[in-house]
Amino acid sequence: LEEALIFEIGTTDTTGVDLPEVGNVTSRLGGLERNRTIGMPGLSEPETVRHYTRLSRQNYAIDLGFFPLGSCTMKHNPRLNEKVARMAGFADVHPLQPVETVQGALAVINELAVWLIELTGMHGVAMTPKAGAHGELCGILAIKAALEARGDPRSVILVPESAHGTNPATAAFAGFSVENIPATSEGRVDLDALKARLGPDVAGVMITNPNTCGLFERDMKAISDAVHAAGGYVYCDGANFNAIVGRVRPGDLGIDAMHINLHKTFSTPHGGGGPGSGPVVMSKALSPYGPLPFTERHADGRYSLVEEETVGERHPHSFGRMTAFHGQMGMFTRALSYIMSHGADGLRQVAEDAVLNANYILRSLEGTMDAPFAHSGPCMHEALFSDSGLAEGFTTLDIAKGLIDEGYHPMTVYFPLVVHGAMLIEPTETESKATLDQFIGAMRSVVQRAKAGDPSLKSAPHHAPRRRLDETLAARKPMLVWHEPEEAVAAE
Amino acid sequence: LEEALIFEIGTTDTTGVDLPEVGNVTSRLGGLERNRTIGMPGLSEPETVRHYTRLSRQNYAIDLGFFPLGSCTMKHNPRLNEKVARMAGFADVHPLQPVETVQGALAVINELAVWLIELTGMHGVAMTPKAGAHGELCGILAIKAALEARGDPRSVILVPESAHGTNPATAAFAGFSVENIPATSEGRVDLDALKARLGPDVAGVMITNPNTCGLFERDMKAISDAVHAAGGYVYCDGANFNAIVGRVRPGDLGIDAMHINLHKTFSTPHGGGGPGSGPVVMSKALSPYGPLPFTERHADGRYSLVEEETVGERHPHSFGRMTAFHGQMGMFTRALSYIMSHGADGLRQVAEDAVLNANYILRSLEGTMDAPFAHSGPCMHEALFSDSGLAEGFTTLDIAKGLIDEGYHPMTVYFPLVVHGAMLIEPTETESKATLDQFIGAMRSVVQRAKAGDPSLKSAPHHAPRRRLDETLAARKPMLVWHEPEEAVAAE
Amino acid sequence: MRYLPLTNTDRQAMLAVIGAKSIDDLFVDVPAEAQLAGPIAGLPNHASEMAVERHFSDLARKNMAASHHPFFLGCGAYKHHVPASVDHIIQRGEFLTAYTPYQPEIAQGTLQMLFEFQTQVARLFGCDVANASMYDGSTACWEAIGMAGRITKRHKAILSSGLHPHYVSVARTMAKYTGDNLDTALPELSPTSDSARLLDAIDGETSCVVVQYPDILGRIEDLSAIAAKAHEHGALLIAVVTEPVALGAIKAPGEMGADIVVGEGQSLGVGLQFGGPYVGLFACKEKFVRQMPGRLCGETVDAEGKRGFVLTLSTREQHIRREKATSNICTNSGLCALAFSIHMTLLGEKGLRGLAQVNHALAVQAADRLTQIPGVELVNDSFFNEFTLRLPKEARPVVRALADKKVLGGVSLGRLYPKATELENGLVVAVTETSSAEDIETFATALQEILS
Amino acid sequence: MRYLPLTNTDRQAMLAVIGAKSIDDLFVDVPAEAQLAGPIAGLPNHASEMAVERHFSDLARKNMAASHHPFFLGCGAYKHHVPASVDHIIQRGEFLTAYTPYQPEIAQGTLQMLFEFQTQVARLFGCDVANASMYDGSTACWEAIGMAGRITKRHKAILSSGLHPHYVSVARTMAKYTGDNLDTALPELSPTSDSARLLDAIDGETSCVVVQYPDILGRIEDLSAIAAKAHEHGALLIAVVTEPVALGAIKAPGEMGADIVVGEGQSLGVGLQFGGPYVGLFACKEKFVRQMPGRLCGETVDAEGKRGFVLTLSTREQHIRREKATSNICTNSGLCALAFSIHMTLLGEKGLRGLAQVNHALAVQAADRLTQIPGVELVNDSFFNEFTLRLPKEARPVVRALADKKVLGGVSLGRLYPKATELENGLVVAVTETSSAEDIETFATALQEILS
Repeated sequence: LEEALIFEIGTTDTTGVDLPEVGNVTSRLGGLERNRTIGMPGLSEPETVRHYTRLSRQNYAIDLGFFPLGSCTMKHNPRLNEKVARMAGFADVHPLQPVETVQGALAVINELAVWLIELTGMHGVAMTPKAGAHGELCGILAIKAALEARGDPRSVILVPESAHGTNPATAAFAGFSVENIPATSEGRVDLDALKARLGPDVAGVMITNPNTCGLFERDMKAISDAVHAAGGYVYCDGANFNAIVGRVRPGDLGIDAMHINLHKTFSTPHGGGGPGSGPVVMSKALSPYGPLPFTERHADGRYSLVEEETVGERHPHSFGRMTAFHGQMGMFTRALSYIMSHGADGLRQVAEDAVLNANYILRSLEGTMDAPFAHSGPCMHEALFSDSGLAEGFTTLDIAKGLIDEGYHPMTVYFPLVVHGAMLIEPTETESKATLDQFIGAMRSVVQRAKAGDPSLKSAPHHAPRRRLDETLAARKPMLVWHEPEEAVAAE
Repeated sequence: LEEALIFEIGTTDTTGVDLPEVGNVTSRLGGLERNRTIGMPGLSEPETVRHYTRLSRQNYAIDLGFFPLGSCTMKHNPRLNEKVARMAGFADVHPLQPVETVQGALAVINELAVWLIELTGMHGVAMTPKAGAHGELCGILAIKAALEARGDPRSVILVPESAHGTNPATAAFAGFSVENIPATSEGRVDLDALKARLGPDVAGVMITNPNTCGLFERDMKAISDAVHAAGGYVYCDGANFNAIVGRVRPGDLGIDAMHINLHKTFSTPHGGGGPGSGPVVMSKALSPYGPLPFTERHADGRYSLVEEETVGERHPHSFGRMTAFHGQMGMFTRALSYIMSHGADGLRQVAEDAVLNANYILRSLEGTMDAPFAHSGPCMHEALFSDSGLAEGFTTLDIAKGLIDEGYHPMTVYFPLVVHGAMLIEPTETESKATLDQFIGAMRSVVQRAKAGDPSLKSAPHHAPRRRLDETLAARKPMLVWHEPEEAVAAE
Repeated sequence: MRYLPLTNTDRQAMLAVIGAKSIDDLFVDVPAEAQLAGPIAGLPNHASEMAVERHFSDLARKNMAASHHPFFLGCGAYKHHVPASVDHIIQRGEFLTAYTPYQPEIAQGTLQMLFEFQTQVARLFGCDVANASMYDGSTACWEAIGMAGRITKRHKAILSSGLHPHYVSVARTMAKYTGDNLDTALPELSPTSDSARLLDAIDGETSCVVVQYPDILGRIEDLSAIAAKAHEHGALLIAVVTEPVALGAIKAPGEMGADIVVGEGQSLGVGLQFGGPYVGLFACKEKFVRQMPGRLCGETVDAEGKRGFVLTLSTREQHIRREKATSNICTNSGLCALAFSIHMTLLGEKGLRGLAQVNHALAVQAADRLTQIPGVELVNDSFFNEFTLRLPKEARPVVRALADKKVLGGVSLGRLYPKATELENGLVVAVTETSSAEDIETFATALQEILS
Repeated sequence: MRYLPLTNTDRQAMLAVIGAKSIDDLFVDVPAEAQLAGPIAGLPNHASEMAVERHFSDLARKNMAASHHPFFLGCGAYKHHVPASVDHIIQRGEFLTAYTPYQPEIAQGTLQMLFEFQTQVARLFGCDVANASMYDGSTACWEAIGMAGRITKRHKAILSSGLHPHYVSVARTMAKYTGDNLDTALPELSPTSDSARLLDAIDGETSCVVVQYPDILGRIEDLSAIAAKAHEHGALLIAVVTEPVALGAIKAPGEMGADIVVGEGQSLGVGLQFGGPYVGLFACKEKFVRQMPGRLCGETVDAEGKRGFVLTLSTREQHIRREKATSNICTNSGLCALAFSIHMTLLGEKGLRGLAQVNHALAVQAADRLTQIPGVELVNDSFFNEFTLRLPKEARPVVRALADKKVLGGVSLGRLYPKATELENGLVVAVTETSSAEDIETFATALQEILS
């Protein structure tokens, strides 16, 4: 049975709620009563539960199977974290309650902040950014504020070819011009090219480490030193922190700012597209420019908030507010719960198992698939392959769709751009060897079919809720909201 | 991907829990340490969540679709009830805590008891029975105790042909001999036959009303009067109370005891086979014999428990304890939440909508299928059909399996026994007209195929997680636990 | 009303199809005098979700929840930490809102889980086979006595004085009607149980001996001698386990010769729940399987030869055999069995043994600490996570006084055996992984204050 | 460790396949001086689930939870009763643990839900189209200002004084770097807002006018005249809705000519959450769709012609356009959008209008009751479920004193505008369906005590 849309099932006369009875009052709505129909369909509770339960079963999810999306870190989401986030003391407090009434909530934010600082070896942290890209913006704005504070309005941000697409978008949004830095044949930043470009117009670099080829930037410290020497700042995209947490502290590599995707490294659930959370750890040089509000812990154990009222004394160089309230509290509780559950020893094990799993995949598949950087040494938390060697007309997309029929979510495809037909596989540390072995077998089988030119692969998936969808049609004539079918409208 | 067994995935060395550290102590286990391996496999949390999530998707459920199992009352399970049952004040209290510390829990039991008494028009209620069949046992033991108390050890219980199988099983368990009472061609108890059999050896009758043909026993009051006049008691199987709640009070029909399946009428979830709850409402005649423990409300609003300590003064004729503690608290909270949500007006609407839905199905399908009692008047909450008219070799089972391929759970089949190849359809009140219309269409299509002798129907289901399973093999050589495969054992 | 999808427009259209003028036409078979004219008077009408939730929140706050206070109650129900993933999984609609798996093609989730559960229970108890759950431990216990009667065709059951008194009550209720003869005794506040009495009483009339392990006072005794004597006389040994976590530390009853092992599975996955729903565990030797009550799940194959699972041996059950059934049980405790099984899967052998070790260690620490209080003596020589103290005064008011101090400090024997004055100073204390060292200290301090 | 499935045996076997001697071999590319020798010193090691849960329970109890007390805070975050089924559904692993739907064949659940969400938001706001959510209302608001700049190629935005001051702050932060010019003002404690100022300020340089509806003080004003004037000058009207429930009672901004309507969706499904995660709503006229930030879900067909949904118009997005993207937004607020959409589906038009009516009625009753207190005056002529009181003294300490009396009694304007002494007596009070008549009375009594 296909699940219809709520607009096709529900009526404006049906509701799944009962309301308390209240007396009648004279309306004080300023004469702006909404008289026209809104057209909002309602369903009873049984219909609602069934509608969404059925819809959910059209989704693939980490709870159902292996989800090796490179760079996305689809790891297990512990259920304890869901329980903790729902405690009334966190889920049911208002952001503007008097601080005396939210000391426990402020403690959570502060404790998490301390963990993030310690784990990264940095000086401060901005907790409010709402996701990774928002964190990038935070870091870039801090760099801009720092430059302005010293009266040095530099205009260029250098970004390696392999950067996440959000990196250049962010820099451009903040008014920088973006210049690319090439990669070496090893898949790492070309240090010489970078050095050659540094100069008084360069505000800084945005670099991803471990990078999107799955490699650790061996020259990271040298890069930082060179950028600093040239008067710039180093922004690190921390989306791949999962590979090194507990083994390497970015602060020791000279980084000035790095966002941490709590929904990646610290396992707050992705939820089909958010919410995420992107706190930004900052060096001593950038910390003074971080956003409002933030928490302070006093000697007596009390917590307070630094907001507009006290910012003048406490944090005069702040570049301001990035969001209405205190950031993603619901993600903070989950991430802190995850961090405490693992502890210092467990987080190190996280990085080690993530890297071990990725190398196991890299070495198990390099005989079957082209692994362009296999010679560059061990990979970190993800393994990169290309489409080289497939039969004429067969592409990375066919491999991806073929994997769906094998019961897997495909890896990240066509990213990073530096590799043709890239396939980026990130297993994470929460997958068992048995799962990896099964996946490796499935991958070999699909790749063999693509090498042999099996035509049935071109039309995969065959066993998914939908066959391949027409994305061109969707973009050419966008249908973004539901409309009554023509005849029904005509009949009214 | 097929989901393997935990014994095939897990190892005795893996665990999904971390434990607090405690100091070492000298064991005081009486020298009975368990030294041999237990053979209990463990899984990490990610593997556990995935294993059970995948398993769950092999199940059909009311959340997924229409589940018209006759006599089982598969209605929507409101999520509020799940939330309420999990409140720490109910889920996290011990049955032997001092009564002063569980006043709220006792209040729930007492409030539910009052509702059940009011809704049925009876005198008292035994809350402890753990399910419908346990409730039957409670009622039958009360009857036995009442007879013994008056020194009248009668030995026969009369049970109509169409009774639930638990009815005769219960009576036999309590040491009664069971005699059948025939049905009229209308599908109701033959009043004359019943009257003819009554006598000094008859302890009572067990009767289901509305009965398993989906009909209301018109002569219920006359039956009760006759049984009472003959010195017996009337037990009513209340599994079908959903059809009449709020419109008819069993107490007004002369019933002495009736169990109420909280998991049917009052919507505590079936959970793939329990837990249920079967409180038994009782007449003034039987109440003195009900089981321990129970709650009492005092004038000052306090609650106390009548248990062994005070039973002598408070309830001297009790036949004793049926279970260790106070009954199914988790079901009480859910049922009371359901009852309060509906209220007196809503519960009446429940019965009306349940009956309306069933009659809609009966009348929509009686042209397609044989409805043996369609002439007997309106049905109550369920509609009964037979296999008459199917092509040679086609059976009720084929219809059931065909419905699976249409996306439905089949109705109850081969019950009641009074109809050949019975199909008993209970839609419940929580299904929409659109769902019923779709089902009616599917049913017509499957029945037409069975009438036309479509061979593909014989091998249905084709689109389920499994094809038809070999039940004979399972029973001939029962494999009830997992064993290591032979070669693995040999290799050790 | 939020749970009812029919609109009035729907209702009218449906009545028209049926050919009825009004809903009352569908209730014509109910005699007019038995029909209520409208909603039952004196009862409230429907309420919003918010109002209902508030009512329950208010009532819930009137209870002392175990996890909010130092907590030491046991005697058949134990507080353990249940991993959050257990509740998450059992709330999946596919488990929560499914029926008994009568259509196995679309119920393999529940069936495979039951097969795994049966195997886990059998291994835990050291038995060959187990069923798919019973209502709870107490009903499983009387079902076992009934089963022993069917197997031996005898009617005398000898019950250890260490058997939970409520389990004895339940058995007594049933025995009154089934004609079984129960030989029982009260326990004594001594380090050993009445196994001498049991050995003495076993004879050619005996259908079974029923022994709780560890017993109601927490004592652990070897069952081998009783098993041997029972088997010598053609009787069965039934072992009752109310704390399954213990079997991560001590020998399984099946290893010591028990023929039937029953138990309460509440400790794992289920929680305290004020006594229910719980989950009865039932295992036995393979040769008795056709006399076992309750549902059984078995392995088979489907029409394509794929492994699958079905309910099997249902010819024992009431829906086929009616008055000849092995039990009247129908609905059992499926969702609690699932919770038990998930928790056991999370533990695994490593976790189960570790959990048992933590429980035992904390119990030993608590016993040592509490017996430092003047006048408080330990009754047990052996125990797992529960032991009995002899207080210098009646224990029942002490427990109430502890509650006033916000400590839930055990179960008084006076609550369990209200008429036995010789037991009234007994206090049974359970200590699990949820009791911190701080909780134990708080308890000891409060107890000392009350006793001094 | 409970979340890590690899055993040491597995690890050794895998290293052997890789050809590495130890795990350290896999980290050779990290310079030795940057490698930590072992777990970071000074941090605790892993903890049991029980220990972590206790830590959070202890911290949670240090907060005053809204549902445990009379509660009247609003100003951009509203307490509403969220039906239990909402949280049940969003916890299904298939929604909770899925990624952004980049592989639409196996993500139709999320995609169809987003399509339904977009339609609901568009209808609620009276707009043609809506996107698949933003981070929250405040970021949606600055994205709208940026979008207006792209459309009009102008850089002057006129912000109403009734716009939430935090939204203004966020816009100001961004404007500093994008070079936009923001025209702002502080609100006044008067029954009408500064729409005269806005009308005055609109000129040929103006990219947009931004008006909150109802505004930060709860006032409701017709937007038609501003829309007309803006359009006349080629500027856009952006309306900001922080309380979507209001639109069950009052006209949609789209009906009054708004070009872009953004809002905070937290009221439905999401809860208070101490400020996040929330869900930004974003809708606009169809002609502007290609300038809209954020993800969009569109209808299409699959290879067999079946209806299906995909993310579309992604050429606007950063992962294709990089530095030319319409926004740097990547992860959005999918699960909160789901919660919003489920709640809206449960309400339907009937429930939404009913809910709005209950909110308004209670707010009116509260305003009437509170203004009976000597010295307390109502600022508003019009309001929905939130209004502003002028107290006879500074409001901020009054709010703290109310908290001491266990009443969470509104938001003081001093908290929002710390330097504006002319606003310091202002108290913004929100009243929703969760405020009972008894709560209102408790609040009034406490306030009267504090003021007297």
